[in-house]
Amino acid sequence: DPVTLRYLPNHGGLAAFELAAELGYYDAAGITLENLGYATGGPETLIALAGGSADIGSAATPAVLNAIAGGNDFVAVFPTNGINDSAQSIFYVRDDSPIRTIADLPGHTIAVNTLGAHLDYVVREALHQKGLPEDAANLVVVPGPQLDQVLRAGQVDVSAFGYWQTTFEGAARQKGGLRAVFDDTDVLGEIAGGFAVLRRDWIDAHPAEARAFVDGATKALDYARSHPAETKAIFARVLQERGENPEVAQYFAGYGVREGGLATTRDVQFWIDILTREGKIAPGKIAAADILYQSAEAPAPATN
Amino acid sequence: MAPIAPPSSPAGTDLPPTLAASRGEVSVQELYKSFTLNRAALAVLRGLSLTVAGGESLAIVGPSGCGKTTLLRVLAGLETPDRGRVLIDGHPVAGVGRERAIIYQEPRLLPWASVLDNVAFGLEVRGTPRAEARDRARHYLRLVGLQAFETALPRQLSGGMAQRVGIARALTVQPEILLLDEPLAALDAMTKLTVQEELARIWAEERMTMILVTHDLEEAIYLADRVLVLSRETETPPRLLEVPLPRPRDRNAPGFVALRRDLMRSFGLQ
Amino acid sequence: MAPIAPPSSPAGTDLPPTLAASRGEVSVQELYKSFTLNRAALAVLRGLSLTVAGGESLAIVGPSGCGKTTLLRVLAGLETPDRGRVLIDGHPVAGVGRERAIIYQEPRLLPWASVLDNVAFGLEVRGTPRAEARDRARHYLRLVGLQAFETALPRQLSGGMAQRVGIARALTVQPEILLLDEPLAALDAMTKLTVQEELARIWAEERMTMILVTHDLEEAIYLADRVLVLSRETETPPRLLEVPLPRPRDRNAPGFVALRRDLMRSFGLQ
Amino acid sequence: MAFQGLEISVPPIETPARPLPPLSGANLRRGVEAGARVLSRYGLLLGFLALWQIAASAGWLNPSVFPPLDRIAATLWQGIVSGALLDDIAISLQRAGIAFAASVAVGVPLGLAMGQMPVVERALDPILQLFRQTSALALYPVFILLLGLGETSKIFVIFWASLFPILLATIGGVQQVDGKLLEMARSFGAGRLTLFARVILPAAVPAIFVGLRLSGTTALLLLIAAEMIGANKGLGFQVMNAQFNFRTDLMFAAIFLLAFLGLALNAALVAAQARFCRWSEPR
Amino acid sequence: MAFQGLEISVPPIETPARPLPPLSGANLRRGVEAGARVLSRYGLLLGFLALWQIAASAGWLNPSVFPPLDRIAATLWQGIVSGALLDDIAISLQRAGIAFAASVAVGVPLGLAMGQMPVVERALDPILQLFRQTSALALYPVFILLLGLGETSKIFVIFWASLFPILLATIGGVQQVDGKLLEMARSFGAGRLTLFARVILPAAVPAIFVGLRLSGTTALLLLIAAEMIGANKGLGFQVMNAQFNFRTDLMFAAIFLLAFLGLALNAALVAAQARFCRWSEPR
Ligand SMILES: Nc1ncnc2c1ncn2[C@@H]1O[C@H](COP(=O)(O)OP(=O)(O)OP(=O)(O)O)[C@@H](O)[C@H]1O
Ligand SMILES: Nc1ncnc2c1ncn2[C@@H]1O[C@H](COP(=O)(O)OP(=O)(O)OP(=O)(O)O)[C@@H](O)[C@H]1O
Ligand SMILES: [Mg+2]
Ligand SMILES: [Mg+2]
Repeated sequence: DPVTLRYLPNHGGLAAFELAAELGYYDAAGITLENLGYATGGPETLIALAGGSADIGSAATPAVLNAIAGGNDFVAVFPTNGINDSAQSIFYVRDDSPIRTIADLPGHTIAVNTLGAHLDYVVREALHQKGLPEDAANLVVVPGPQLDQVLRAGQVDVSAFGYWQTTFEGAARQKGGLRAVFDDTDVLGEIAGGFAVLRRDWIDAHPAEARAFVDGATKALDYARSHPAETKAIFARVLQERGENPEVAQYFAGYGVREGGLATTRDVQFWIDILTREGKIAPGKIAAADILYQSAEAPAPATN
Repeated sequence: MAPIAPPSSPAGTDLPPTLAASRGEVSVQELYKSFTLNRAALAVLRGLSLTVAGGESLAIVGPSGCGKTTLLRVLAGLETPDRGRVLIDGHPVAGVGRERAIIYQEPRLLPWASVLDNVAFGLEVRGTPRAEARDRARHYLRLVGLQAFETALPRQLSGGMAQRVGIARALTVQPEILLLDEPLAALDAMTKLTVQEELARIWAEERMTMILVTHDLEEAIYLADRVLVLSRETETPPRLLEVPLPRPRDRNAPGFVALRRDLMRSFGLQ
Repeated sequence: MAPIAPPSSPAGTDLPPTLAASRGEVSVQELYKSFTLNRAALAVLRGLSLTVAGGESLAIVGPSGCGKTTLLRVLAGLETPDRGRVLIDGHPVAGVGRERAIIYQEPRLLPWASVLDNVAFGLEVRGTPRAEARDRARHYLRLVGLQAFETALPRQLSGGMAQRVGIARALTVQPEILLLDEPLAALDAMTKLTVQEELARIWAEERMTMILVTHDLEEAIYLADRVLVLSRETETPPRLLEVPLPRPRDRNAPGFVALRRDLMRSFGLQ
Repeated sequence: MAFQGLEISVPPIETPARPLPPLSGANLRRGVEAGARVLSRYGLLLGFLALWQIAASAGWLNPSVFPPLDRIAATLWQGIVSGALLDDIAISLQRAGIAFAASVAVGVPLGLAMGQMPVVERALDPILQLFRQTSALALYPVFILLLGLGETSKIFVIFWASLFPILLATIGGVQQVDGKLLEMARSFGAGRLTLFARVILPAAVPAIFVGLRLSGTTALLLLIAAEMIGANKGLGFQVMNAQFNFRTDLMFAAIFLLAFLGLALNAALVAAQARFCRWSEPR
Repeated sequence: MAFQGLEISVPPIETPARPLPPLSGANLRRGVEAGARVLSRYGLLLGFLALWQIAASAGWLNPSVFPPLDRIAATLWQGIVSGALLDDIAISLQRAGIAFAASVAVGVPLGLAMGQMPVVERALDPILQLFRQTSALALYPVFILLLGLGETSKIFVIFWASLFPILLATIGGVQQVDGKLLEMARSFGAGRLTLFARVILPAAVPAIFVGLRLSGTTALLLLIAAEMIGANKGLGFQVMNAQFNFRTDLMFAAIFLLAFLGLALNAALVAAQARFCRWSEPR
């Protein structure tokens, strides 16, 4: 049946399902997308999803887990983004900075977009791996548009551009004068960063459409990996149509999701472990298998 | 303590015989009122009892700060006595009532309303249609000589003019009981005479009960059936003085002059 | 137009001969002042010229709304005349000045300050040390009979008491020129007499120029060297009347009574 | 006794208060005066703008954060003539307008009631104080959950924030009404409603206008927060969107537009206040 | 003429205004009355909280967005005993406190000056109006550029937003001062400063307090915006960070803490106002 899925886009880029729609992958299944207006952060989309005013949510993994632990019956249907050798979160310093390796970080200030999430744990893990105290560096929150500015003005020593903030990273890199120290794949290897989320009751009511939605999106993830130039062109066109700056499309570095667009148990379990360890969710309350999307005909998520 | 009865016989006055039966009787029973000043109690009303007959005119005189305004405010229902009560036509009063209207010691005009609107205010809040209220307001404005200032704002008036607006406002509602707090103090001698005559005429025509605080002994004698003399010293009891002169009164009549002289002497004047 | 000179000879008064030379001379030259009311001009002062000698006492009388307060305000520098000017000791005035103090028609007390602070206010704003200002304020408070109310707040005062605080405040600054706008209107006969006597005494002692608006003709005659009679009608010119009575004046002296009767008659009274 | 009528001069003709005849060259002088008035009023503002322009074009300030004013003006002009910004203005005005109207419609009567009736004030004050202390920004998720993503939640966020200034100012205004006038009106038999309409409301008007001006500003400022989520039109959206797209010129253009709207609203309210309070003493 | 002294009753002993003797059972009655007073004051608030608890635990509301109050309370309690939230409270209080103090220190004198001196008002009004209309949120990049990421910019954002309510309220209060009192003071020779200290300031106190209360709230609310950038501590940071991580219990715990701080500040200001305005007529 034809269905309309309502969602909130992000500034400066397209989600995989948006790309799928542009590529016409949903035409056959009768899926149309309805743009409700921008979100500045993932959690808003989860709340809109919980309240029923949107049908697709999309957020970083810990936010998704907290939302589910809070009692929402959400299903993480596919990883929206992640890190691999093409898409990474890069930690930049100014060219003249004395910071050369992770070991130089202690005592310095690092700008990240959120605490308690991906970049926060990358830094902790990085310091931990070097045998340093996890809180040896000072993290402060700075929104994406200001990351470059605060680094160059010397207000922070390091700016961490998240893998989802490639537009800001690209623009900063292009201006020059910055040097990358390390990235998150150095620390964590390949891992998903966030998930697209549907309500379980919606999936139960529309099993076929859900399947088609996920398949289309994962197909688009693969398309973006194999056709980066075309993808950038599509981005530029859509951004232009939305009234955004098409220039930023050139900074798109891929979604960072492994081939086939599949989630692994580790993508989720890594965060379940952290959150459980910090007492933010009760032990055993959530299992990766329960929250990842599986349909009758789909294989169980791969493990690695 | 025997309360003061209305004058047993309105001897020598030209009040119509129906007066005793008319409405607007004010009876005050053992009123006590004191204020706290410097943590000490200042006794202002000290067990005052008094009956004013319906349609009677009572003047209240006494030194500054002796409690005249306080008494009038208790009668108006604006101040609760510490003890004792006020009866109007036999019913205890609680708060303000439409049968009473008060002319305050200061004009208390609405600064944003024109003179005419200020005068019509009393009637309008009682539900009189605007046009009618304004007509009656115009009548009383003329009476106090301010017909030319209908559209003026209070800040454009002189002190005496503002006070006259307050008088017109109270008269306009034609209350059964009119309470006046030195209404003519800010008026020049000539205007004062005119307004006094108007008050006497209105009182004779409408037969309302009139309770008038004044510093002008002549005015008290000219307008009142009886004069209540309050004092500030706690030892001196209030006194009540009858004015047995026929109306309309002649200020130059020997009786009038004699009464005035007596009253002044009793105040230690001249 | 010949301006009014100070009384050429202070005949019959007991003013000291040094008076003419003393400071505080007020000279008014062709004052015009009108207000806009209903888009029409209301002419209040119509070319008034007048000289009040330093140390003289002038009373201003006239019907309500004739412009007494307006004239006083122009003299105080609170109102700018449309034309003409005011000279004090030969210098044109622009705005208020410390040599003048005014007692307003309404008390104008600071509601948040105690009675004593209100009285001391005038001195304090002129820089007198607080303790000294309060001492002098206490003196004048006693003069107006309010020593017991030092710490009271204005809202705890009766109308007459508030007015007396205003009087004390102006007296406390001992101005060269004292402008009084019906200061005693809210006082009972007895208190009024006391304050009038005090005013006469202070004036005789301190020899300030005193310009007094009043509705009480007896008060005018009792206190003033000359009486300025203003009128409301545009046709009637202001008149100036000399009071050739010796001081201290006796209200019962034949000259006093006759003068009062004449003045009242000229107002169309009695 | 002697009437010294002679000594008093009364002018022959009564023509007082005529304005002085115009002087020659008065028009020129008036022009110069008007210029001085404008300068004394807008001098500082113009100086500030000039400083900006110079600092930005001379490179004293980072031009990617502070674009020169001429660039901002060009962007603004283009956005308006192309009609692109007009849509934003329309939708933002609608949102802020409805929210402001609602906060006036709720805040003024509620403030009048709370200022006048201690029972109502006692009952409502704690919960309103709690609400007042709660940021619209923080509660946005809650509003989204309860009211959805559409216009309702956006308008409600603005309403929420702009309600309290007007409510507080109105309560304050009512509680400062001259007690003597209230007493006078009550003693004439004025009921609660008449008291409101004839005494409290007129007397509280100046304070209410302070509240209106604060609320009006709040309503426009909150557009930025309200249009941060679930919007793709509106001046507030443009401010944030331009930031995300490195278009600081567009960002400032939208900020200036918002500020101009605020100035216009403020001027309208000041003019309305002047009209309503014509009775009050000119100072 | 006859003094009818006999007809007037004067009581033999002058002991007026003694309070009524206490009735038996008065203590009990007083207790019941106090209970009723509390209920009439906090009934609505308690009802609201009860409704929340029930709705959240019964599942009428999405419990992940509206956690039941007991969960919020537990989170709050834990945050406080573990000391985690205490740091946040301390740093937030410091930021809001400094900014509020600065906005009072600037806003009250400036408001007094602008309310009283037309020249100053004319010169400053346009630029202040422009600034007032400009969202602190939108200007954050500008503040960061000019003031850095540290405490200064955070405090300045709060200061910026909380300055205007107090400024406007003070100007409004000054312009409502009774002109007759001003005239009186001036006619006694009061200079500008004396006029300020002795007449304008006391008369404007009630209006200034309304401004203080609005500004105090604003300062606390702006913590959320101010701590959105460059912070890793503070209640405002916790609100947004909890939101980003979908920890609504923590978010509400921080919101409630902010609200309690606001209520405490408000209560302190109301008490201070009552003390300062003891002279005013009790109604
Ligand atoms: N609200 C109040 N608080 C404290 N004391 C008060 C209050 N109102 C009046 N008083 C005191 O009560 C006394 C009587 O005041 P009241 O106004 O009745 O006097 P009055 O006879 O009308 O005087 P006046 O002729 O001067 O108007 C005064 O001493 C005054 O100080
Ligand atoms: N600000 C003003 N605007 C317009 N008209 C005014 C203003 N002030 C005074 N007037 C008018 O000027 C006239 C004179 O007023 P003024 O106060 O001088 O009278 P007055 O002689 O003091 O009267 P009273 O004895 O009643 O106090 C009045 O008719 C009054 O209406
Ligand atoms: Mg009185
Ligand atoms: Mg006057």
